[in-house]
Amino acid sequence: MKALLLRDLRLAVRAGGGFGLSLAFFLIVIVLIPFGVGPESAILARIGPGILWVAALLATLLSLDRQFALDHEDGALPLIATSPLPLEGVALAKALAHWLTTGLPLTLAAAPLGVLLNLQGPAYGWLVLTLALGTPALSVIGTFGAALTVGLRRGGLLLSLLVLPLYVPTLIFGAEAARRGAEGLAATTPLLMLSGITAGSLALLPFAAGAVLRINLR
Amino acid sequence: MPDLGTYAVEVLASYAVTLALLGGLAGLSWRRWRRLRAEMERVERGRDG
Amino acid sequence: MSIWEYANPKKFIATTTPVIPWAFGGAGVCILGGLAWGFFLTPEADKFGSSVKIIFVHVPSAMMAINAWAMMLVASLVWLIRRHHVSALAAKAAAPVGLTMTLIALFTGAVWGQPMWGTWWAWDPRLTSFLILGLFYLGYIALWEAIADPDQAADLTSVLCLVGSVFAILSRYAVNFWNQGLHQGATLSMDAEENIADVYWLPLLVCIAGFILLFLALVLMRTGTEIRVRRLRALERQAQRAVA
Amino acid sequence: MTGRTGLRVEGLAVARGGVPVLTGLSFAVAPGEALILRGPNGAGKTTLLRVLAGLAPPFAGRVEAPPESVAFASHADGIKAALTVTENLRFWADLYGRGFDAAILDDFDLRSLRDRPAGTLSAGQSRRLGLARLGVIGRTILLLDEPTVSLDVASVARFADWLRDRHLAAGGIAVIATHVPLGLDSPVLDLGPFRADPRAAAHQGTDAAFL
Repeated sequence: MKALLLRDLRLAVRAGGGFGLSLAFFLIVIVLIPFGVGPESAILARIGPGILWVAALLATLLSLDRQFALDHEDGALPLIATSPLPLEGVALAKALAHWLTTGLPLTLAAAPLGVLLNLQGPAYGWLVLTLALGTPALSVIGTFGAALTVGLRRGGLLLSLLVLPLYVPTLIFGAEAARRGAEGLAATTPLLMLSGITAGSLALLPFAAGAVLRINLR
Repeated sequence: MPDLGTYAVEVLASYAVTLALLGGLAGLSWRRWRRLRAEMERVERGRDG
Repeated sequence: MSIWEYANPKKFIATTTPVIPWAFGGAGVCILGGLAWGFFLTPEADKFGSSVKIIFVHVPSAMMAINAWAMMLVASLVWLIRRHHVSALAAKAAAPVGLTMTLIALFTGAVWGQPMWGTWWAWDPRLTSFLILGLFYLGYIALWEAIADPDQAADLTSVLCLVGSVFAILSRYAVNFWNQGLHQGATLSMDAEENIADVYWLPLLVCIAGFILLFLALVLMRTGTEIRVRRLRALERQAQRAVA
Repeated sequence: MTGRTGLRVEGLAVARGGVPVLTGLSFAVAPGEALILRGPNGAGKTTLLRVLAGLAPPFAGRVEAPPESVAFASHADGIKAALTVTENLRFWADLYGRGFDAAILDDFDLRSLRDRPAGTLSAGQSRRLGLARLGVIGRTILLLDEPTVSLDVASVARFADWLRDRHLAAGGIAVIATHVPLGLDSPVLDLGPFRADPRAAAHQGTDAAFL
């Protein structure tokens, strides 16, 4: 597991493709919002947490389908499959590598970008907290989607269509907790639901992804 | 015809859309059913003939 | 003669073909009869005015949209466990029907809610969950189309259906939670069954029966078509190999 | 005849796209032996290798091999362009839980290329790196699909030497689907006679349910 994780991290850092791409996309979306919505800081502050959450989600989606597709194209997948590491472990390692290279940087970048949307005091803390809790779920759900569409032509487009509905619960609870936190309301319920979904996804989805990889390798 | 009052358009629209969609789906499915059955008979005759 | 007997595609077509016309006939009678009954003979409701008559299309279609996905879930499980082609093809056949029912439920729900909310779309929790269900249907159908090998497609779509069902239920509650936070408009929302006077109840039941029969007829027919597509493909491949 | 450590196949049938392509296969490969698979393209060589590797379920019959002993490699190299030669090999060694033994670099004449990014290698060099992977993972049973495609004669000879002197000599097993003569005096299995008869095959696979 560690070997695959380290390799993917080294690849992401060295190739820099997925790594920088999703951060740049995140920045672009946040910069564009005020152009579209207007510069009133009151509005921006209110919709800020939600916008940041949606942008982070889309940025996560962007870098998903390269995960298995690269190993599939260059023929590494069969040899990975016959290794002692079970396919479920491969899926978890890929999800963790994706989170470290995309989810985490997005979470950290959300705070400084929040300034662009004029967020107020507590909003930053709650935003980073909810993203930190939510992005692992986005990564592992996305990995399931990537495993589902490995080897399919036009897999990227299909991947978005398959994964977006699966992202809805995480997005709703994440953005709601961030918004309530920002307005000083009690945010424990959405936070608990968000963490619950992430915990459940991390526990179960690697098995679904492993099963789907096994089917695609047949 | 009952007096539908202010919501006549809404009620009629939703009935119309429902019947149109259901009719359309049934029609398409039936057309495809018939095309496949015809093709199947052609192949069956060809194979056994 | 256990139920698994119907797993044999040829037998499935043989036994279901005669049933289809009756199912369509029954569906037609029930739907048209129920709608006519509800349309002409029921009074206007105090708050809703005549727009209450929309429940005769909205409630049955909403129910069928959810039941269609449940049927697909069971069919996917049967495919994964018993490897019966008919159940996988039945799930594939039911998806477009479910999508159509969802679209109907969305349109009629929006139209019915319009007088109350003053806007054509008001992000009511129940309506929004049907919108999400529609996305699930789209993804499911798209995945079937994207995969060439039928068995692999059946396997992958079955797993997607299982995972999708969990997230669909999660979305249902997330949406409920999310809308409560914004405004209190939800009390007049779509869960109208509880506060329906009994005069509407009977025609509604007839409409629901009609929709169920229609769903059954459509799925049986479309499954038959899918079986024939597979049969033609198998015959073709056999002919190719005999020549090769 | 073959101890517990060999590869045994009994009455194996292999299917592609749900339809059997090879049936009635029974053979055994003892440690230290190799087996060359011959047969026209599309006969099912690759499918057979994938079933032996456990990647795909057999359509009928049984494959017996010690657990965690099998590795399948297609003609694709499976190397990452952004990583150097050594990093690539070290990754595969770690993944299979084995120490990285630098001697493999000499076996495949990669010593001079060890720090170069794999992306800058020529086709022949990256092919040699792909084969070197099989050395570092330390699996006793190697299932190779056209391993020596796009390799010059010298490299083919070097691969055959490594296979004979390092892998087979140490009790390893190799089943190789190839048209290129490797110069190994190993038995050859022609898959022609085992091809499923098309008419009968149609009535066994998943298509059978529809015919």
